[in-house]
Amino acid sequence: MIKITNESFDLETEFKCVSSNTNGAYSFFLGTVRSDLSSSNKKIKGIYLECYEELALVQLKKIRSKALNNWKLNECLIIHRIGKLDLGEKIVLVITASSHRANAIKACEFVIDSLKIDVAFWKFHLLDNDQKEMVLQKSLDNEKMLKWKDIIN
Amino acid sequence: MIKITNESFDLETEFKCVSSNTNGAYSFFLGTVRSDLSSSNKKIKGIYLECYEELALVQLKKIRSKALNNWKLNECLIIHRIGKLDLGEKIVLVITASSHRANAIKACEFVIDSLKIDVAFWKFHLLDNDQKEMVLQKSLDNEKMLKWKDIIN
Amino acid sequence: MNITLKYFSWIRVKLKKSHDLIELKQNISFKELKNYLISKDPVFKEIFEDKSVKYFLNLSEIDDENQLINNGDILAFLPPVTGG
Amino acid sequence: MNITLKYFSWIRVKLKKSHDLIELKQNISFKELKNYLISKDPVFKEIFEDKSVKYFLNLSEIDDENQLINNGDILAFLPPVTGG
Repeated sequence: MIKITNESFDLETEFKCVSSNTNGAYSFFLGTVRSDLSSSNKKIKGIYLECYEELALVQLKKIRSKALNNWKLNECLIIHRIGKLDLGEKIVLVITASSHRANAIKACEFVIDSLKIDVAFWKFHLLDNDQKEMVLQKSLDNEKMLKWKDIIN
Repeated sequence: MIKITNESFDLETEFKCVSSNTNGAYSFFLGTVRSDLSSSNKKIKGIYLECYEELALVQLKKIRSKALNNWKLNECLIIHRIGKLDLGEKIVLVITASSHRANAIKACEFVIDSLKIDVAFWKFHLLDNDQKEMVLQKSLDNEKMLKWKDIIN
Repeated sequence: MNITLKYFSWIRVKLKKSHDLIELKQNISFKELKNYLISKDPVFKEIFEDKSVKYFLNLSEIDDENQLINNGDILAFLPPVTGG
Repeated sequence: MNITLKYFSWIRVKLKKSHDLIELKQNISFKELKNYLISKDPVFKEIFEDKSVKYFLNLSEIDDENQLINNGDILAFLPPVTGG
């Protein structure tokens, strides 16, 4: 289950989509719009998310397959918002479902780490004067991803 | 926020309890009643959760404090059910909230790993004939907990 | 003096009760209490021989057999936990 | 032949458009296309010199400069991604 959408989502509803009696453990990662500072140290008003949707869907499918296979998951759901988002709004949700917790937790971390550096989304801060400021990729995110190279085929 | 309850809970409602614009990352662990087999290889009907509530609250508070301090969390919510639960029902929810994802994810894993071996809950399988079968502690859970000893004060 | 014993999991099942209120003439140590309980009911021997059982006095784990038990204290018998 | 160019993030902002439809007389390699684009608009020089930009032809990343581009192909310009 992969969704790219400009609408918000309800956690209980999304959980029900992956819920089953064969699962005992679910790991969720939820990213939201944090009250951040712009490069000129002013509070942002929100964010804008740009996406190359056709490519992002292909990339998310690949990441999801890797997670399902490597950690023997029963399910994996990924939702990513696009467009204009206010402070506090949900950006991304990953849910992994497994019989036991260790696999669900590791797989969920892998999916969000991968998504951060391998999927065609771009974030902009929305500033007071309606201007957009590009958010830069974090080198830490790239380094974090290297950890997975030995684990994932 | 710590709750021990015999009622189910809604994920979106619980998320709202810890939600704030200062958080950008939330990690959830949700444990549910898995369709498991009894020691005599028969399908269980559900589980029964026994609890020493006064002690469990003290133990959960300690775990929560360690998580908050060690990973600089903004929030940490723990809910644990007690009593009789059907297959598929929610047992336990942990939500950790942080500015950045790495801390939220690690802290959430620490909380559920600790809860499994340090808090006064006992699980019983409910069998067809209304009998209860005690669930044994997993040695794997104890081993997993040892990993944290070097990290946590 | 009175102390409360609380039993959980298989110990509760084995003893067929969740708690006991016992009366003693004077303060005793945890070690003395163990001997006293075994003398009253030999099933306590089995419990005390199980090294996986933990004992909590007023919500704090007992780490010294000589710890004194006082009037009003609550002593809980905890088999390995299995929550989550 | 016709090919579509898609621009994202700072490249879209810099070029002030999200895509281009360009007409070419014959199939060319990615390398030849780069030179062609630079000859038309020097801002492409800056883009192609930025080693962090990735190029996707029909949703697959280009890993060989000599890869041929065909009629109807879609070539996307991707700065480092920042989703999640």
